[in-house]
Amino acid sequence: MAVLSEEQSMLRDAAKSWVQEQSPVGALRKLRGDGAGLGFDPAAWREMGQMGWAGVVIPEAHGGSEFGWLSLGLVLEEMGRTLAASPLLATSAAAAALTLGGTDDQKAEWLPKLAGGEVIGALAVDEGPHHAPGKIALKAERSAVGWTLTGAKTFVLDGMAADLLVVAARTSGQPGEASGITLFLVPGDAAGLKRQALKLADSRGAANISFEGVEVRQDAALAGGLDLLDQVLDRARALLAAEMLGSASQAFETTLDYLKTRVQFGQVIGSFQALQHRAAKMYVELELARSAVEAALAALDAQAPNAAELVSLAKTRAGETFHLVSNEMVQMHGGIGMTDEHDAGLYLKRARAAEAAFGGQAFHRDRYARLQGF
Amino acid sequence: MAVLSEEQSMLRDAAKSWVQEQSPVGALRKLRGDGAGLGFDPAAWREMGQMGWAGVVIPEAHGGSEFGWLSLGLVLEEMGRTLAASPLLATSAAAAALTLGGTDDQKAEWLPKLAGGEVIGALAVDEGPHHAPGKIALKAERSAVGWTLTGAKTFVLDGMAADLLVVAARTSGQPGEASGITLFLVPGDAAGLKRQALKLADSRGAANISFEGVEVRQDAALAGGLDLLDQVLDRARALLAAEMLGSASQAFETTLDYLKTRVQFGQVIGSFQALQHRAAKMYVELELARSAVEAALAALDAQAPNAAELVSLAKTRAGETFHLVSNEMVQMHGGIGMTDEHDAGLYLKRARAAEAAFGGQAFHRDRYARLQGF
Amino acid sequence: MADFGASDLDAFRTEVREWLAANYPPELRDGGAPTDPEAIWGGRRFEGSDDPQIVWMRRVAERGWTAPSWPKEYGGAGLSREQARIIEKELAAGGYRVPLASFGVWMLGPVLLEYASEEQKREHLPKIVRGEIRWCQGYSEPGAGSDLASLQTRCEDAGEHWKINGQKVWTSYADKADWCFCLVRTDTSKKHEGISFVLIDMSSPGVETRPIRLISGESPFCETFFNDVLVPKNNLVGRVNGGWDIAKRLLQYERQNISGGFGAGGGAGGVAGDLAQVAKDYVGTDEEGRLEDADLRARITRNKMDVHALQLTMARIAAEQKASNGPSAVTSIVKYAAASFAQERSELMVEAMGSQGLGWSGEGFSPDELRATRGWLRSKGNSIEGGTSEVNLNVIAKRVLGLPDPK
Amino acid sequence: MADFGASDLDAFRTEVREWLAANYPPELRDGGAPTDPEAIWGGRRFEGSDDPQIVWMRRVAERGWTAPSWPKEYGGAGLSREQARIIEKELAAGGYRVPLASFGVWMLGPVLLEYASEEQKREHLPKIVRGEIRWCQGYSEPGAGSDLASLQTRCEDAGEHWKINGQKVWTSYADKADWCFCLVRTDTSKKHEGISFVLIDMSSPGVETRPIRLISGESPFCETFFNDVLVPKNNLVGRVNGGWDIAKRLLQYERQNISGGFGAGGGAGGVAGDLAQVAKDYVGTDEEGRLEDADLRARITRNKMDVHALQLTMARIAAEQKASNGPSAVTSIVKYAAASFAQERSELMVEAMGSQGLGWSGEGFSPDELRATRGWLRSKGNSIEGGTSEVNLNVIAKRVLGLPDPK
Repeated sequence: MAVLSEEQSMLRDAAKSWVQEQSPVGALRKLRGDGAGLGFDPAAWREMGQMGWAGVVIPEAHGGSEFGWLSLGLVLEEMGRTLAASPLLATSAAAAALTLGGTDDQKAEWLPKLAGGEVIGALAVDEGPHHAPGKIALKAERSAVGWTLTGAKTFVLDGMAADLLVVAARTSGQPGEASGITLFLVPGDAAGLKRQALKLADSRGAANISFEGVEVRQDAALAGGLDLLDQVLDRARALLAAEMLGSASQAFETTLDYLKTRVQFGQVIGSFQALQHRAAKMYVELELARSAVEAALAALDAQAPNAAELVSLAKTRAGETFHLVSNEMVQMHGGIGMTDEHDAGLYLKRARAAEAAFGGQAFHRDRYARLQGF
Repeated sequence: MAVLSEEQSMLRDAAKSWVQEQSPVGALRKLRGDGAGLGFDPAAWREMGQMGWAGVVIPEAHGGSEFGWLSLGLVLEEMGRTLAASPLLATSAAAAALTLGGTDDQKAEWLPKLAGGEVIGALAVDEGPHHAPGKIALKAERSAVGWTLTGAKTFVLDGMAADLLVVAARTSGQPGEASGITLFLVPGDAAGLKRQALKLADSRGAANISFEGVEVRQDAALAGGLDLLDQVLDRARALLAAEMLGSASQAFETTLDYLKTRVQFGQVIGSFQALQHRAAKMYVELELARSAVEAALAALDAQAPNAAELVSLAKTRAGETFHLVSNEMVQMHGGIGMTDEHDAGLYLKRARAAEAAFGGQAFHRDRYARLQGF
Repeated sequence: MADFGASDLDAFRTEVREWLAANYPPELRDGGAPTDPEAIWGGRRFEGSDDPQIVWMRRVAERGWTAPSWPKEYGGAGLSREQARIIEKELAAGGYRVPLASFGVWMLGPVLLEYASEEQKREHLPKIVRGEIRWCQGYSEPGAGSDLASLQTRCEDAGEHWKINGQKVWTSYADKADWCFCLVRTDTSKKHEGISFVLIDMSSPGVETRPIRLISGESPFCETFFNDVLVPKNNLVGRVNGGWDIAKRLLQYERQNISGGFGAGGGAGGVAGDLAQVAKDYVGTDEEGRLEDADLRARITRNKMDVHALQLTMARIAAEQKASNGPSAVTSIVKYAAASFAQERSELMVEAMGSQGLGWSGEGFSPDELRATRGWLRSKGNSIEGGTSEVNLNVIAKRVLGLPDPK
Repeated sequence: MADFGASDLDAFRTEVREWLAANYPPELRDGGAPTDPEAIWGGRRFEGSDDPQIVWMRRVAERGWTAPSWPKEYGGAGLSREQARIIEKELAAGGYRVPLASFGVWMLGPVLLEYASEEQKREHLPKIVRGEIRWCQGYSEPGAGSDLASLQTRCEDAGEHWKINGQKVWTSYADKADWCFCLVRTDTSKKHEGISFVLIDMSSPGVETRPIRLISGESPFCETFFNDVLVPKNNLVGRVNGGWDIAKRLLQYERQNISGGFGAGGGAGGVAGDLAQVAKDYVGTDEEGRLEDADLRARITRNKMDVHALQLTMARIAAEQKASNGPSAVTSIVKYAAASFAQERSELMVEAMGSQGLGWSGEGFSPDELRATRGWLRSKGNSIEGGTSEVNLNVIAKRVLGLPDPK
């Protein structure tokens, strides 16, 4: 665990107790049963807004607390522990797009509402089954009032709930080219925007969204192309890695408890050396992942030049670790771990969904290597 | 273990007892100390010749027994157990080049001598640090008498001892192109041929060989280009895989014995479950490797259409298995395994050298995928 | 059993082929009319049914070909192993539906033949062959998973009957089965030597089943409760407290059966289809036709090679067993390797599909994609059911490699 | 120790920097004249030597900076941890040669400070600081590897002296050391409580050393034999049969020391150099500048990421320990992770070099290539020496995770 400032410790402790009390794993089960389509509980989200979580990475000038990415990561880690559902990650990523690429007017219009949680934001980037920011094809063409957007986005996290979509579009060039990308702010109620709710294995809210000649004003464009998109994505990735670290930590601790109590062959199964070594290896992976996640978040706060590299490292290691731990959680629980009644399956499903979102391990290993010219 | 014919069982048993008695691991230690440069004991090789091993894959019409590749694999597996040194693999591969691509005259000239072990053969293919049959650059140009060869070959197994070199050369095109390759028969004493003995970590005999305008006759060329080369290489690869399987099996058995006798913390260390599971996983790998190796050799005998795929499978799995087992051999022996006095280091060194020869695991995984159009 | 030569076998093959062609219900040809997928398991529910699948089962059963190597007096066909294999192969080669899927044929029958009384054989075996009774397996309990012998379901002497109280878990299809072969405790003072093997009619008063919902959303297993269930005395197989040997022998048949299903790289939950092709479709290829994601390509290739090596191993085991007429030690690796390769294959399948491999239901996902997701989840059970991978490794270490227990 | 503030530390840094610049022998600058590589270990052999490396050691030692945090009365400089770290950093930043490498400073000194008598401290510590005595570690025995406490070297009361008989193994540089700190058995009826910690002059009659040749061809370790070696009574540290606590404390210092060396992804045997660059040089790149062998590229990238994550972990541990003034549980993972990543790095290095990474000696191979081969072999010891990886995992499982021993 990183060395925290006093305000960070307080934030983390507050998040921990709120999450444990107000949003235990049972809350996700309830949402799953409801099938409301948003993927989170609006009342819980209002509370998070009141606690200021949506403003942690938003400048004080625009109504946030400006505590930074490491601080927000602490909150998400705690939420990850119970698989707590909320649009906090997506909203904070949208806020990052504004903070990094918005004009003063754009910021003044949107950031205070995002900071208070009144407006839910989301990133609309990918257009196929795999994360591929370079392959954007959705077209943005000049129109009388500004721009016309035509195309479709897939797997938009919290896309059903979003009031404000940050949409990556192509103003020129061909899919695969680095130049010609612009981010647009698109209100969720824009005409021609159609959403299809996705029922995912991990019960997280997501949508496919089509843009059938959606008109936006001239000032809907943010300043900065693929570079801006990459910076925004890196913030989403680092937050997701923090959340995954929390989920993996909880999955590990639950499994460890089981190892200490389940008896077979007259022994607590945690006394079997083969399981002990596997548990120890999970601990090693968790600690390495924690170091990478905290370093990535700190690098974003410091705007360090190697932040992108550290984010890919963090997302990869959090992914590998959660992958391993969620598999071992099922296996070490044996039959009971295969039942829907037990939480193991929930962590397993979340693991794969979180791995795939914003680039899986293979994507980030490749990106890490490319960033090092390898 | 494959189901064997009576003659195969006899051959295998004869090989086993000769190898155990005449060429135990100590024989390799002695060769290593001598540093004679050939990498094997000529007297032992004469005995192998007398036992008919050099003729196992040579047609009866040319003085061999024509028992086939699976049979020869059995011999090499036994030799692998004690890391027994001989030019049997290289000589048999050269014989394959003649059998598959030679004219009646060429066969009549060379095969009987190869079958009796009087002539030692070797393949000269690679020209850089990695196995890359497609990248051959050594030039063969038309001359008054036939061809002039100019270039250099690296890491030729048994290249110091070879009386007959099968040299892959380029008669047209550029390195990387599939067409334009021809195999040439080059006597070891040809003018302009220079050899440099390599002292390798695993003490196997090998040489770098340069061809400075080496003249060969018109009839030194074999019929068939890269396809022939690939078929010849597949035979060398399958034999090497069989040898590696034998080495890995012995490394495993030696380690298993140690697990059953070494006492620490008042227990035989083989009673520790973590080591038991690792031992069991090695056994699984060994059995999978055995299936692949035997299937590849049988496919060569049957000239099956999927022989190339099976050979890449066999070489990969033998490589992975020997890699794993040789590492575990050192680790499970602890300090004693790190000493030169113990055999673990010999198996470890041989493992990596054999992995690299004729294409490592990464090469053959890629080849396997390509063969399946993936 | 008659001793057949090669030419006799050829004649037999022709006979089988002709009979199958002549007797296959036309409704089932070429995909045919939809029939109840449960029908192939048979059982009381299908008594009198004219579902063509059931008709097919009855015709095959009449010849004893649902259990071809069982003796004729118990309803089998009394055929040799070679002949039985010919029937199996001809059924598969001709694209015929499986006539009967049955724990009775695969697991219970073989141990009844070995351990049961003549009366028990005559009572139960013919009904198994004819698919009249569907059986389930009452082995695992909540506190007895890998350590099966610690089971606690009590079986007490109640005069005319045994009285059974306790709970089983992981009973496959208990809610659809007619009878249950069950391990019970007849002596609480001993562990292995206090276990008996009894046959229980699931329609007996006091039997209750409750399906277990799995992480994949399916419910192929049940919890099964026995409350003062009375079982006739002669439903105990072998001797009282002698059930552990029968239990172990039956597990051997079960493992063979589970392992047999893994040959194609599938296993319970695995989805069909060429993993490489799926990856190409969802990820794309480069100008040389290779998968664009080189990292994923290498891992998929490894898995394909794993599965290939396992298939070769199973062929080798079959050849060795045929040559030696005895079991091969290599069999011990099959379940472990098959489970781990099948699980990895399922992982790669959903990874290749990306976000399309993460759907649960509803729009936005094709049926194949949803099957891949659920198949991936179901495959996690491969290394747990029928003996965990940990137990498999223990068995290899101790029985095959001879490594000792700690002192 | 003085309590320094930040500005005081800045002043101290300036002082150190100036002193080092002023006192570094000019012969050693810029790679400098070749000096005996053994010289940095000091010891009796170098008494009176004017090797510039020895001159440098003596100058630094005179200020107590070879053991800066040790008390002044024992030859140290009595500095704070922050100050000691400044000296370390300035030495590295200025490219100065290490003044003194010493098991005395790293391992023995700290436990003497804690457990030894005043007389023992005054006798041994100053000689360690000044590099006059080179120490070796007599711990492992042929029958006592991971299970160190099963050691059998006998230490008997012989009136004026202790009489020592037995054999040690893996004694690093015993053939070059002047004294040995040694674990011996003073009570054969107990295991841990029968062990004592004694200091032995290696020039005593009856001491014999025999270098062990490793698989890498080097001989950094010895077998050490004690035949009726007489040791003065007051060379026993702590109480008789109380050596095990001292032994364990010393092992903590040793592990810190071994782990500390792994930060750069090296470890004993690892060769320097950028693995990615080596791979590019030997394998080649595609038109996008990526390694041509995509399979190898993915594996090298994994290893680079492993090493990176470990470096970040070590930085985190340092920050946590500084903040809490206490040890971090995370330290337990360092040795295990460092060994396995360093070994994998060495494997990838020789794999990338292909046949050029398999040379042993002679022509055809560059010095870097030969170093890679031998470094790879040497790295296999990383997961054995100073506590095997198996023992590391046991420790994590039991002490950090609280998993129980079997009943």
